[in-house]
Amino acid sequence: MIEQICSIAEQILADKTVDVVIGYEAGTRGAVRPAFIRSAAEAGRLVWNDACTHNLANYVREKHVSPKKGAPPAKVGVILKACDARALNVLLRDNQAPRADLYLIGVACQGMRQNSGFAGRDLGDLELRCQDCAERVPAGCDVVVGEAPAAGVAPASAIARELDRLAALSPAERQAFWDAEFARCLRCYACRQACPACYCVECTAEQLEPSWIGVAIRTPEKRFFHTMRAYHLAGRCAGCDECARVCPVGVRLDLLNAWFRREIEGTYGYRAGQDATTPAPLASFVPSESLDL
Amino acid sequence: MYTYSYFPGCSLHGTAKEYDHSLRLVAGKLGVELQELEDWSCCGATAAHSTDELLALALPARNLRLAAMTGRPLLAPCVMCFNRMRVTQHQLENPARRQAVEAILAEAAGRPVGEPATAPSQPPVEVLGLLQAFGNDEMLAAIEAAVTRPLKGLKAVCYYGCLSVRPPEIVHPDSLENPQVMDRLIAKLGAEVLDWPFKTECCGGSLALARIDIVLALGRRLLSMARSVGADCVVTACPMCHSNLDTRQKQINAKFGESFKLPIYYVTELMGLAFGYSASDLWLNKHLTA
Amino acid sequence: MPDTPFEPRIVGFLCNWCSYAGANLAGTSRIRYEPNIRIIRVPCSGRVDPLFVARAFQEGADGVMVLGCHPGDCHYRDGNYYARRRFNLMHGFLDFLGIDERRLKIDWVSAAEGKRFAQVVSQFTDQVRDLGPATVRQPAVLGG
Amino acid sequence: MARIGVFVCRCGSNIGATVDVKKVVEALGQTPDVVFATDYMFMCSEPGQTQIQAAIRDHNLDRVVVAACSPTMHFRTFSSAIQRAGLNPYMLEMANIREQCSWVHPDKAVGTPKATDIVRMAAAKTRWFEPLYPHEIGVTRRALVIGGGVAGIQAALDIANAGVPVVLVERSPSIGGRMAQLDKTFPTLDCSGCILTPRMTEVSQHPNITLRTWSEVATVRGFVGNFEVDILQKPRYIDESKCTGCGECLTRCPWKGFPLEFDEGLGTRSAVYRPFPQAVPNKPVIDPETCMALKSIAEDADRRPDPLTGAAPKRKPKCGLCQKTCPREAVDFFQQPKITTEKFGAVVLANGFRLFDPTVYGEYGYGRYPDVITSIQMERLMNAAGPTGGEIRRPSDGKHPRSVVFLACVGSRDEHVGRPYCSKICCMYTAKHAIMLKEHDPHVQTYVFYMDVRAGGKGYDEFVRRAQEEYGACYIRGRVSKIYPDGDHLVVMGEDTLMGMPVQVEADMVVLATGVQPQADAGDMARKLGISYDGYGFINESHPKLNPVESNTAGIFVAGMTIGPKDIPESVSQASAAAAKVLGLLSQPTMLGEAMISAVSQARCTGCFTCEQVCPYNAVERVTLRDGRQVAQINEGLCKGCGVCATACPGKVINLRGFSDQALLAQMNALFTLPEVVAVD
Repeated sequence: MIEQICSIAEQILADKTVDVVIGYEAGTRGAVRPAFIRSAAEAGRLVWNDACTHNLANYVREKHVSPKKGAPPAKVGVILKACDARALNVLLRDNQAPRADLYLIGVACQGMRQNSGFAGRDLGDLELRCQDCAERVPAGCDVVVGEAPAAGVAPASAIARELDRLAALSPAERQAFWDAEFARCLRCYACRQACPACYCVECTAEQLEPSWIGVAIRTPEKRFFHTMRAYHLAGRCAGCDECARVCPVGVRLDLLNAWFRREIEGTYGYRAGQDATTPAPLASFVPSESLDL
Repeated sequence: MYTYSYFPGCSLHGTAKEYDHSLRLVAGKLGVELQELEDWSCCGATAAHSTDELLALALPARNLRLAAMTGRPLLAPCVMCFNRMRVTQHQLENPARRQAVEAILAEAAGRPVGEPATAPSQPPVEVLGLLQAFGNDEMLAAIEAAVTRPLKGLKAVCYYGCLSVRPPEIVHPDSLENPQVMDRLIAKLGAEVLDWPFKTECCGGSLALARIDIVLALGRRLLSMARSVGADCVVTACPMCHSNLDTRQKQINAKFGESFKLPIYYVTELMGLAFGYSASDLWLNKHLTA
Repeated sequence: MPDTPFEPRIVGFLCNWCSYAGANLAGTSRIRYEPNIRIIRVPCSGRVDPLFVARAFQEGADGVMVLGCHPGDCHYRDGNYYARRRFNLMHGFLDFLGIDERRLKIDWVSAAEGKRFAQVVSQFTDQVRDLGPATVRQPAVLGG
Repeated sequence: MARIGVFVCRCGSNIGATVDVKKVVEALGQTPDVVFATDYMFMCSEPGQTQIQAAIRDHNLDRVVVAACSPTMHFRTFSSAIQRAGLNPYMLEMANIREQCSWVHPDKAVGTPKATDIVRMAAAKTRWFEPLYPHEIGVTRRALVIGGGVAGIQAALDIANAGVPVVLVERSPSIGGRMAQLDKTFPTLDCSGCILTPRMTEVSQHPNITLRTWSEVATVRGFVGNFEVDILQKPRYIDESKCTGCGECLTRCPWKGFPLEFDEGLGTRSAVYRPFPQAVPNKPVIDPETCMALKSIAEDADRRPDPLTGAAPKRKPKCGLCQKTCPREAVDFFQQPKITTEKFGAVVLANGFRLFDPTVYGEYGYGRYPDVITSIQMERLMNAAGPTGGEIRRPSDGKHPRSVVFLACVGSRDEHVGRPYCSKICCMYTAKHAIMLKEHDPHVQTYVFYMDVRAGGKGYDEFVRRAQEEYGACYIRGRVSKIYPDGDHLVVMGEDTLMGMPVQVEADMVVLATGVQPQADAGDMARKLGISYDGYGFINESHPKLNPVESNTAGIFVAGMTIGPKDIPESVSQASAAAAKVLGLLSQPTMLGEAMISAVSQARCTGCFTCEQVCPYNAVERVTLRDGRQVAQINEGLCKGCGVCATACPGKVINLRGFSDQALLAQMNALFTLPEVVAVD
């Protein structure tokens, strides 16, 4: 598989289809990290394994790929898993990158493993999102490497079950659960940095006017930050769950986004990133639909 | 074809026995099964609903509960029974009233108040009158097919009275002023159904005993109109209408110097005649005007 | 603090053309209603960011109302259609975060519905009063 | 540092009786940035406004809060007052402590703290205000009038006579509307046609009026001063530019006997027809439902030109007698619907009303008994140009009726049929019918079943009395429960509530005084224009008393029955009023636009264009900055300030001026961050 990825990267760099290929390379201490390959000769650096969890769609926006301001926009090749491809669709719809400047290399994915790439830590189960994943082959790519796993993996619904568990609690119990989660938050904004859909020029959390959130690092402010972030991502979060993965204190941000995804798909039949054209569900309506509280 | 819980009520067990009898005959012919509701009691018409509001609800509620346990729709051919049942269902949508009636029923059944008599989430039983049960397209086709002796040449007017159309938001008639369901049914029997304007006018109803003068005057109006449009007979589905027009016809003639001789038939009786039963099969001799 | 009965603090976002006018009609008709609501006038229910509501709870509101024109009657044609979607989602999401869904009321009140405005406000106020104070401002676990 | 002045109005006792105004002033004096607070008996009065202006100068105020009534009532008053004192007119906030506090909370212990909160919240909001400057927008000096009834005709003539071009759009083949159907008008008994037809002709000949009959308004875009309207011209199948109105085709058309809409089904027409002889324009239309030629063309592709090549049809249409007859070759069976787009600065909506359909009252037997008719049918029977040539003959057998019963309030003042309102004209036209019937035939006896006689107006009550006293109409106060035929007459059963008796009247004919209701598509039309309407479909006035002919969308005016029931003089007055408003608007080449609109902070815009997706007015434009970024920009002429974009923007980079995130957050936070409210003794 990696041979195929490398040869594609080598070829599109060689024939100038793209200026840069964003993929994965070996990092320090056995970890894997995003790589920006700018010449065909370097293509051999690319790796593919079950630690390639990062969502590279996050890097296609111009500021990451064109270091020089004012230079003509770079043409970018990028390696995408199925969830990453959905996230990229959201970016395409939101005019954050022109499709014509992209060459999408989809990789059929067997799922990423928890802790993989961390030397000295036990290899865990599949990531929760991968346990739940029903879509292993990315759609809408220029080329797809690998094949869907034989006998499709039945989604484990690990996240869905947790949503159900919380839904069955009383509001007070749910508040206690989230207070405990948000209490750990450091407001380090790692979640935001890792998120491909968090592409605002200036995050609302840091704007002075309007000042939506106080600067204090207290639970109410943190709760509001995560409420706001989840709402801003409603209908735009494709479920790569990078936010939850990068959180240094393990706040269950995946649940917040999953709640919106499930609700929006159930009520409005829309799945974030299903394509690059359907308007966001919160930016559209059907006159006859009901207010269903 | 259909199986109904059957609620005859006092009329069809007494003064309108021929209605019950003819209904059972034609239902058998049409493959409609009638299972008399076990342990049924008074529907509360007139006596109860003019004296005590809660009693007037509790009596039908008891029967509705029995019917709900059968899981079958309930056929109440007497229009008064039908109307009481439907009104009760409507009234019990109010939770406070429902609670009060539940308490009465529980007390009557010797159970502590609050203990439900049946599974609480039982769907409400579907209550049908005669015209609802036999007036749908499917039944009309069956009726047409069962006719062996079309009532050719018989000119009939259909008399619906008040209770089969009022109150419209509870009874849901096909039309408040000009209903058609009985007209269509009788036409299937081969009779000529005449249009007349008094389909839903008042017969005097329960004033039959208290204010005979009013009942006779109203009866005369109805009969005169039926006669003036050229009817040979009046068809009804209501025992009270029947009684006021049939039983009182002689008195009307005497009081107003009229000479009415208009037979008043139950819908089921004309069905029976058209299905080939004889007048004696149908106990038509029970009518006073023939 | 004296031992006074709990009176909920309620913020109401009212669209200028229908619901705010409905509230005015309740006033000109002298229809009394529960006084707890504090009204914030906005041009359209489509202007009400659901995050205003989240923020109101964070600040200490016990209940929030968002009232707009009836669907199809928006002064700005589509504004309340967007509001409907946004609040359809936010309503459930706040509940998911532990803010009882009965603390947020979304409804449509026209300029002609002064009486209904009073009813909706009074009913909601009673409902929130029964729920007791919201605990968003004083979280169970205090953070760092 | 803001310098806020707070002015609390007592509004006589309207506020002062239930809010302790002194306490409110006292509390506000301790609120951040409030440098001056006072109260006064009537802030909106001349001395009140002067006081505000003096305080602005004396205390160097830069923001003003007026705590009084609703901003819909007096925002403009105070806004212009502070402007005259040198402040930007948008540095004002009104705290509504009357409609939303003192009038609904009669207890001072409740009203005072609530009013204090409201004013504090308003003061906090103003801290984030900034001066706003409305931009100038150009005005198209042309008006559109929708509806060619008497109101539309009057509005069009008044506007046109002032020298402003008008397009009058009417959806039926002729202008004239309901008034053209009437025989006489109450209470003067003027002949309706005699007073209306000269006006109709004037419209058709006016150099400033373009008449567009058989046309409908399809879509409306734009905004005050700059509307862009698509007008749909339905095919007449007769070329209006060639037709002289000679009527030759009408006489030759063999397809006759179809009910004529204008005669309310009592008269008939041929497939090619004009609704009535005085129609304007006096040019027929061909009805595709009943014309044999058009039907044959619709059914048979060989009779149509080839849709691709445009080649002539292979076969001729059937019939085609009119085409052969027409000396001007004006008949064109292949005419297509045509949409034209035109620009207007203002619109007058006068699309009239529809009469209640009395079939829902089964007891009256309308539709079952031919001699139960409606009042508008009675008008046609009385009209000399009507189906009976003005002779009153009943529909069943053509006999002259001798006993006629009128039923008032058919579809009026009845909640059961969803029409609880009074239709206002029925009492009067029924009295007119009673009088006119007697004039036609002195042997007629008339009866009127009524609920109340409502005859407010100049000469109106006298008119009804004349019907009773001079013309012998028998007025019976009560409703009718049943009408049924008995032999060749009808029996009307009802109640005389003054006598407390049931009554029964034998009638040769019954006339139902059907009420007024909005057009079936009134809601669609209102939505096209972006104006609001009530639960029935009548258009809401901007203010029922002070702006009775303005809708709540700038530049769109209303007149006549489309607002609610009214008679001819009222409709005409409203039409002239609307025309005056239009002329005022169009008198200047430019006007000031809306100031409270959205603005994009382009430095922070990511160019996702969610705003473009949600904007109801297509007011978002894409611009490319010098650094190559594509970002959003608001077209100030198109933006109406709904703020949907500001809410939808994920990055919060759109500011709705006057209702910014910051201002609204400050207003809300003031409720929670300020100290407990003042105690009341």
